[in-house]
Amino acid sequence: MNKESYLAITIITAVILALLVYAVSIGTEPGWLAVIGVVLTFPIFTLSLFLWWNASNTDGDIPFTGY
Amino acid sequence: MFNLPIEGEELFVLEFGDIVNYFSLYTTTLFLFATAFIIIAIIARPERQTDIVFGTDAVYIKDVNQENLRFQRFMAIACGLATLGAVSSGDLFNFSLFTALIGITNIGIVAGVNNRYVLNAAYNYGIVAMVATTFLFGGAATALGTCGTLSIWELAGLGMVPLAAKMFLVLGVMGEGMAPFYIAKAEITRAPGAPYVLMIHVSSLLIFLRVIEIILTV
Amino acid sequence: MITLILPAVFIGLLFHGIHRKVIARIQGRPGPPIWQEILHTLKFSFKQTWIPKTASMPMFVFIVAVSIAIWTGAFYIVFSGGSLLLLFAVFMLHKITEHGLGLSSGSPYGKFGAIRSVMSAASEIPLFATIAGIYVVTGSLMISDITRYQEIHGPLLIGAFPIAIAMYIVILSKMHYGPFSIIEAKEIVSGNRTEHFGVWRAGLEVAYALKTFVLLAAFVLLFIGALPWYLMLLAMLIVLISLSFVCAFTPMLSPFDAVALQTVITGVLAVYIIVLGVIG
Amino acid sequence: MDFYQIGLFCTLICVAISFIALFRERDDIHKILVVDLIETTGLVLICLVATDLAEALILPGLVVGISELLMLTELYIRKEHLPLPAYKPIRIEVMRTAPPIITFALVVYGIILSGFSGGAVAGIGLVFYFLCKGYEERFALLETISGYAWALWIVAFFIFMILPQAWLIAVMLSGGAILVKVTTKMALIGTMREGRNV
Repeated sequence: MNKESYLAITIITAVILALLVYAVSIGTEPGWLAVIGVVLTFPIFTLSLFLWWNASNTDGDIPFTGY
Repeated sequence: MFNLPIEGEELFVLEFGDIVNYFSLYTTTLFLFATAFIIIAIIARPERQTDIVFGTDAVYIKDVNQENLRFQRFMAIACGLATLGAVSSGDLFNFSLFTALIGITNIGIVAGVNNRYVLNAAYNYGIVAMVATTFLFGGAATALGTCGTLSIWELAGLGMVPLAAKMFLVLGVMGEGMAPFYIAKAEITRAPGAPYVLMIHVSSLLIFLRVIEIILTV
Repeated sequence: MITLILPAVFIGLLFHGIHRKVIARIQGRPGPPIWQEILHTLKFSFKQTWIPKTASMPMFVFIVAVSIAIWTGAFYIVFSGGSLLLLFAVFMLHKITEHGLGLSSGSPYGKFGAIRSVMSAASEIPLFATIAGIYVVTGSLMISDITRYQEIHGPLLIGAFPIAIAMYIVILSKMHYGPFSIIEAKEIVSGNRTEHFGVWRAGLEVAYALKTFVLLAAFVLLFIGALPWYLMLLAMLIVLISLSFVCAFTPMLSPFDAVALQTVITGVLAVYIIVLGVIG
Repeated sequence: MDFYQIGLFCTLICVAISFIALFRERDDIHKILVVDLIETTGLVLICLVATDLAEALILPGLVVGISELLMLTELYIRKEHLPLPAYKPIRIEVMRTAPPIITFALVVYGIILSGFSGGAVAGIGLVFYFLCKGYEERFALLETISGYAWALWIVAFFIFMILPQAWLIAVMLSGGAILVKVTTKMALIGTMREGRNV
């Protein structure tokens, strides 16, 4: 995936997280639904944010196995 | 759930006569986690295990048999489904059966590996798992003998199940899942095929979590 | 409460930095600045990242996401006064992610880390002893009930000291540089995290920061009681510094000794809880 | 002390004895046998309850036990690199001449009994036949028959639920189906090791 799609995912998940904050502040029922939403979106948000701003992507390599 | 301050609120109940399958916040968490790992086992590409030649800096990639990997995947999915059954069943005997099934499928995951150490460890684990079914069935049967029912729904909060039955259940689950952590699982983990081997740990830790919920509830 | 998740990550990272600083000062080194771990995480997140060719693909990434997800969940469980059993479940699921990190990469060092993590499953059992003990003493497993109990009967740290020790050992076994952290011993490079570099490592740092924060907060809530937020942070800091002292003064145990010691502790606690249950 | 507790006590003694046997045993293949013994005592614990429910629980328990035993033996064969026998292992004259008549008698008696026990009797007959005579495994055929029998069994259940008046038909249907089902399933045991799959 390229940088633009990571940015898109970051923005979408950020919007979802903001909506969930709002949902909690007005007190939606049941309460755990918002929590599940956060649990599912927060990791995606973090990783896509990092993947968006990190240096370039290249192909994989054989792992580090020895000095 | 059950008016007991143990596992959070009740989410969903599926009634089959006196056997009631229920989902609390706790069991739902376990259920979702197991489901996620089943999906990963279905879609994941298996690892290509590398190894170092001891004492040197040479590296080689282990050769894995494709057919074997396909069998491992099948067994891993079966193991995940058995775990789903174990975390969602509302009946002590069904729980025991699913747990025993997890023991069988765990062996199945590594049975195709052509490594002497892995097979030996799997064999020893198999013996422990088989012995453990005695405790599982014994626990369920003792609960049935003293209470007249196996339904966790009906037994919840009564405290009628004798301590011996609870201990039998825990011992059984430890035999099927936890104890082999020490005698064999470390060796079993050498088997190639990452998402599939991981399912062994997922299932055994989840049934351990579930049995704790059961013994605290009944 | 959802807005607290980001501060919790940063405070957790700061706690990691303080942990390193305290250990360094005890050992007579200047040590890194206390915000080093925050910089670390940012640095890792900027670094060039790829996935090893030998890795089991979706799982390699998925396991990092799971690691963050479960501790986000645990954060809410603790701060909404949820079930302690659920926290225990998260702790066990953390074990699965530890295995998964090592197994998914295909690297022999990762595999070693995963195998050590399998062996050290005994480190989870003291938490179960904690839960059973708290259930025997307070009659409830909801964290809200437990804090209410402490408002009436005084802190559990005094009332049920051995249970607090068990929880303390659980936290200790998950601290960096601790006597029980055999899965990240340097002779196996970085253990199960060897192949998770760059973004993946940054994600793991976020998860582990949340983990430290949640475990310390749970310790304070369970054994001292509900406090205003600044006193809560102070209490967590004190617990953390005591942990750093233990980590600085103890060598890393060999895998066998670590497992044996944890098993002995669990056995002693089991006896204590049975005695408590029978007499009390 | 009632009979249940006496029985429980005796069974626990049996469990203890078999455990001591397991700990003293060093040979792998003997371990399998002893473990099977322990498994059986677990079933005895269920039997002791002696209610209809307990009776219904024994069958799944037995199935799990047998499948674990099969799993363990297959693992043992793989572990020890044991080859499959290249010749017919047992050569006894009676095994060539007796099977047709004995199997015929058992199958007829099983059909007369009908239902579950009838299936078991007829199944034993077929197991004997295949063990002695069977060279060619007809897994596909047996599985097909078994599958049809299962479908009929389910149909019988639906008749019970939807048309309770027609209970006699449902009983006959389910009795016949379970007979065929159990027979074919047990017959598979007889065809397990040898012959080619047709």
